[in-house]
Amino acid sequence: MAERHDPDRLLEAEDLDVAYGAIQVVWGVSLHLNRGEVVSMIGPNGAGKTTTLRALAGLIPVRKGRIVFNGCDVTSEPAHERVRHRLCLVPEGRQLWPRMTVEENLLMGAFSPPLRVKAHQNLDRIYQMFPRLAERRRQACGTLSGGEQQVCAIGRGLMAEPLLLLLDEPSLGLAPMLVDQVFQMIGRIAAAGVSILLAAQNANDALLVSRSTYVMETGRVVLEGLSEELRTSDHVRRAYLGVAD
Amino acid sequence: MAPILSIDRVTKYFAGLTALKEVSFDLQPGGIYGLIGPNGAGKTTLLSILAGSIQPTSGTVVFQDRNVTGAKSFAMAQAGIVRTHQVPRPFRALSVLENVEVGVRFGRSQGSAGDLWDARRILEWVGIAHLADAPSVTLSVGDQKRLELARALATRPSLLLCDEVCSGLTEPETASVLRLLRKIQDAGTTILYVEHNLKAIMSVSHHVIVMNFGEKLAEGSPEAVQSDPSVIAAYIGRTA
Amino acid sequence: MNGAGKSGASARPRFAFAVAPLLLLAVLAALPAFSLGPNTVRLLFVTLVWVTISIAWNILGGFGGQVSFGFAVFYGLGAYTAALSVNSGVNSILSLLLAASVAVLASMLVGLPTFRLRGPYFAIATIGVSEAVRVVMTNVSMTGGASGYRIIETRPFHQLEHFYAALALAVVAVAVSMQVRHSKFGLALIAIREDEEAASDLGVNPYRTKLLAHALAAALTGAAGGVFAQYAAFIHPQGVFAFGIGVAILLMPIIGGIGTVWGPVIGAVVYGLIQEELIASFPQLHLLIYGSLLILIVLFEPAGIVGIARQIVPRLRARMEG
Amino acid sequence: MSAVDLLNLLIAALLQAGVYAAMSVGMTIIYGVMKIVNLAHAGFLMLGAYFVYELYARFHIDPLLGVLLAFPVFFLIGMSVHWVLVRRIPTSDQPTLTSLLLLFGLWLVLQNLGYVVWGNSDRAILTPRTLDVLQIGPISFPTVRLVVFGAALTSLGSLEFVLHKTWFGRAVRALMQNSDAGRIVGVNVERTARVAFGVGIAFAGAAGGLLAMIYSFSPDFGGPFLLRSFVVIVMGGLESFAGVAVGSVILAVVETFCILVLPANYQPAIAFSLLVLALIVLPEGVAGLWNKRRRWA
Repeated sequence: MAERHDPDRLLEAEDLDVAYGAIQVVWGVSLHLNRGEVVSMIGPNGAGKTTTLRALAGLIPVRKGRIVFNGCDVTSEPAHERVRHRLCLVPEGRQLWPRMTVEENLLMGAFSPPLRVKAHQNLDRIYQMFPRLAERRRQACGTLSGGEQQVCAIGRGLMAEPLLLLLDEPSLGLAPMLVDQVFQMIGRIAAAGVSILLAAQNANDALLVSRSTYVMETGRVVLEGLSEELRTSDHVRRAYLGVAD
Repeated sequence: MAPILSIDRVTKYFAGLTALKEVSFDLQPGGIYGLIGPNGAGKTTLLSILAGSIQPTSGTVVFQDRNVTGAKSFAMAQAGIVRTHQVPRPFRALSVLENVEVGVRFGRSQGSAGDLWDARRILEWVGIAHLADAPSVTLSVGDQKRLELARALATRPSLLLCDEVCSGLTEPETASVLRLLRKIQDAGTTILYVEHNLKAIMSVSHHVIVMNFGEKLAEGSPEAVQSDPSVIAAYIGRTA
Repeated sequence: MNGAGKSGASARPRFAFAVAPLLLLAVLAALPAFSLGPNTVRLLFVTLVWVTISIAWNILGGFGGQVSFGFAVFYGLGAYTAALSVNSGVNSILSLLLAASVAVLASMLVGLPTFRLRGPYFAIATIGVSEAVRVVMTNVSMTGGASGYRIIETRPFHQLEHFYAALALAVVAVAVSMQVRHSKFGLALIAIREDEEAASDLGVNPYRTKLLAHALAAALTGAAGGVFAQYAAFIHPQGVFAFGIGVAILLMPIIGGIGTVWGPVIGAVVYGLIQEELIASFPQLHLLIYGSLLILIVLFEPAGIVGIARQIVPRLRARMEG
Repeated sequence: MSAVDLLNLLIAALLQAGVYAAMSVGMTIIYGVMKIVNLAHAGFLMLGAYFVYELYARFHIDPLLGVLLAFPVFFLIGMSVHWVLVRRIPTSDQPTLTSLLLLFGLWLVLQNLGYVVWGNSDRAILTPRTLDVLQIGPISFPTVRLVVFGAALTSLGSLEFVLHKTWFGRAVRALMQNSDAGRIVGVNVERTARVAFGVGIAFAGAAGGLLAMIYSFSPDFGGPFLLRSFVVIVMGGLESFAGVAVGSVILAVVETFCILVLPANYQPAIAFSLLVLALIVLPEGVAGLWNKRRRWA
């Protein structure tokens, strides 16, 4: 495989093995993503989607395999250094700081030194993009509704001016009407040029918003392809509901 | 036939969040029941309540015609309901055999003399007899899961609560654990089985209960549940 | 810091393991025949008292994993109960039993509320309890308050009598510790230490088991306090209830080897030697020594001297046979 | 008990609460960020007292200035203690016995250091200010307590400012609530923990100096105050600094008013019984409440 670095290849993960202590959860996952692309990862819960994203973000060490982002090998870099390459994770369950205000949560998104000087500039940008956050800026994040917390978590991710935004289950636990708003927002962010790797259990919406998709099952990529083709594939339904092959 | 377990409107609040809302169902003796639902549906919370690890905010739990609502887990184990843990929790300083002995001596039989279930026999039955004297920390994940089952069986339960016994296992290991569950059921123990791996659960359960957002969404045979539109919507997302 | 209890049939031949203590006992019992000076007998006496208390603490702290800073309470209460009962005419054996039962009562009073707490919070609560009892005992006039309490000598003082009392108590303590370690009760304690919730899930009642271990440990510690009181004939709160005593009781099993039968015994002997010999020459360094010993053990060998021995002995044997 | 006496007692309790807050906040930072119960806090309180005492006795540096100097000096001591000892033990989001015993050992070493260097005779810092009293109408304010109260408030205020207005402060608060989330926005958890440990010890040293201006002290003077810090933390809340203020006021008021009921020499026992009571009413301390709320799915 030519090692020549393809300029518009933003993320290249090769044959990743990831484990929590003794329990291996991800087996030989490879995925790649080009600049400006939206790629989604779908599969029933427990398929290893969140673990893969956490490994890409550097929260869990990779036991085997390589991660190359924007041309540099970040495999062994800890999470707080990886974010400097503008690779940002919006974690599952949002993981905001409940007793800090919305503004403080957003500001922390621009914590790494090079971003601090532009923090307030980015803050205004986020407030224009999500006026609801501006209204709630003084409120403690713990008091926000599920949907508002999700927007705030995405806002925090955008504060770091990401090249690639790793979105983990953005619609988890949200009412259907809010789910549509979240996916529209994802479309808007992608249109603004941010590449997105979206992990979602909710297959249909993910297939609509992404160009290509990886289907995962018990820690392995079982299917990979353009999203429109997968929308009609019966395999997706089977992968989900465990119908015997 | 009288149900072995019946729960009525079991509810659980955690600081304003409703983890479980009025969940009711009955389990008939001798069956394998699957408990499924997307992330955050409250499956583990419900299992922890039945095992006594946490206490319900309201609702009743009746086991073998005795009201055991709110009992602590050691009382539940002595009554005959015992759980395994999603992430194995061996007693690290004890050997495999000693781990199982804890179940034998403190479970329902209270280690009464002359009971059939001595520790070595259970290890053979579960298939890790060759590891009896090994320190429990040296076991592979699959074997640690078998130890969890062996320890739970050692208390001679009438109702076994399995918490994701197959997660993190390879295909062959999953298949052998499922065979073991059928063997346990044949020996007369009712099983309530929480699992993400739907293929595993559908193949072994005779009845499936589906949870979503802390409520019971549906209940029925595996085939019925797999074709139920509300279940598909909860899992796969509304069709476009 | 999980315990280091050796599990399963260890490779070492069981025979040597069983014979060693009996040999030691015979030697100790015969010692006075060699007409040792009173100072040496005093050192042996104090060390035997420490052995009993160290073993007692280990039953709850080592096997059960409940680290308590408050055992000075049982030691002190035992000492005072024995002194009071001897002064009111009770014979010395019965006074030791009284001392033990008062300590058991105290262990219930302390344990009932605090055993709902886990790990570090239990430890912090025991610091609070022991300080509160120390302050109260310093002010209780019935026992002479801060100035202390004296036993009226009705019989001539025979040092050997007290030596044998301490020896007997130490033997009882070792026997109890061995019995607990290999019993259903010991299994429950170790299960609780390793994972209290998982133990409860299998039918072990953690609360009741911890209370029982606390009572057993307090009984032995109280009796040891009684033996010491009868020997010293004068006790005062700053001595028997001192925070330093609570520290020492905790240090001995950890230095020796927490969660084992012989660890606490070794720890007590090491402590006895350091306390009597080293402190005599460097009185102001004892906290420094114990503090650094604790730090080194916590950082490098949580299994204490027994842990170190377990690593060295096989290598030595291999080199000898090799 | 006339209204004036009541008012006097209340004022005394308030002044006392200020000192208790300054004394306990050092532990709260360390517990909040690293979930470590710092038993060595007592040792650093003691060293802080002697530090300010030496500056005053040898170089006639006003104790207040001594307290100010204590911040940077003990900050460096704290950072080195973290680097030499604390970073070697495994981190966890629950307090571990290993960290408790490690720092207990350190406390014994520090206490022994105190004995070796300063012997165990009681010392006190007597300045012209120590004895005079400011009389405003019926209420009397012992000036040294007023000064100490003022210093305590300023140090708490400056901490509040650092925590809310600086990047380091936000990072510390973030780590207290969710350290993984801190990692993904770029917080170097290990380095921030070291600095936070330094700040915690800096406050311990400075608070020791403040206490030395009111109480006489000897090498084991830290013990009783350590327990009072536990009481303040367990009652007031391990995750928030407002909790420290609440806990300090409760402790100070209870202690001050108990004197009316109990003879004076039982007073230290009040704090300890309050501690045991607070721990039992809130099993696993206030953090237990916090964890129970967090574990819901």
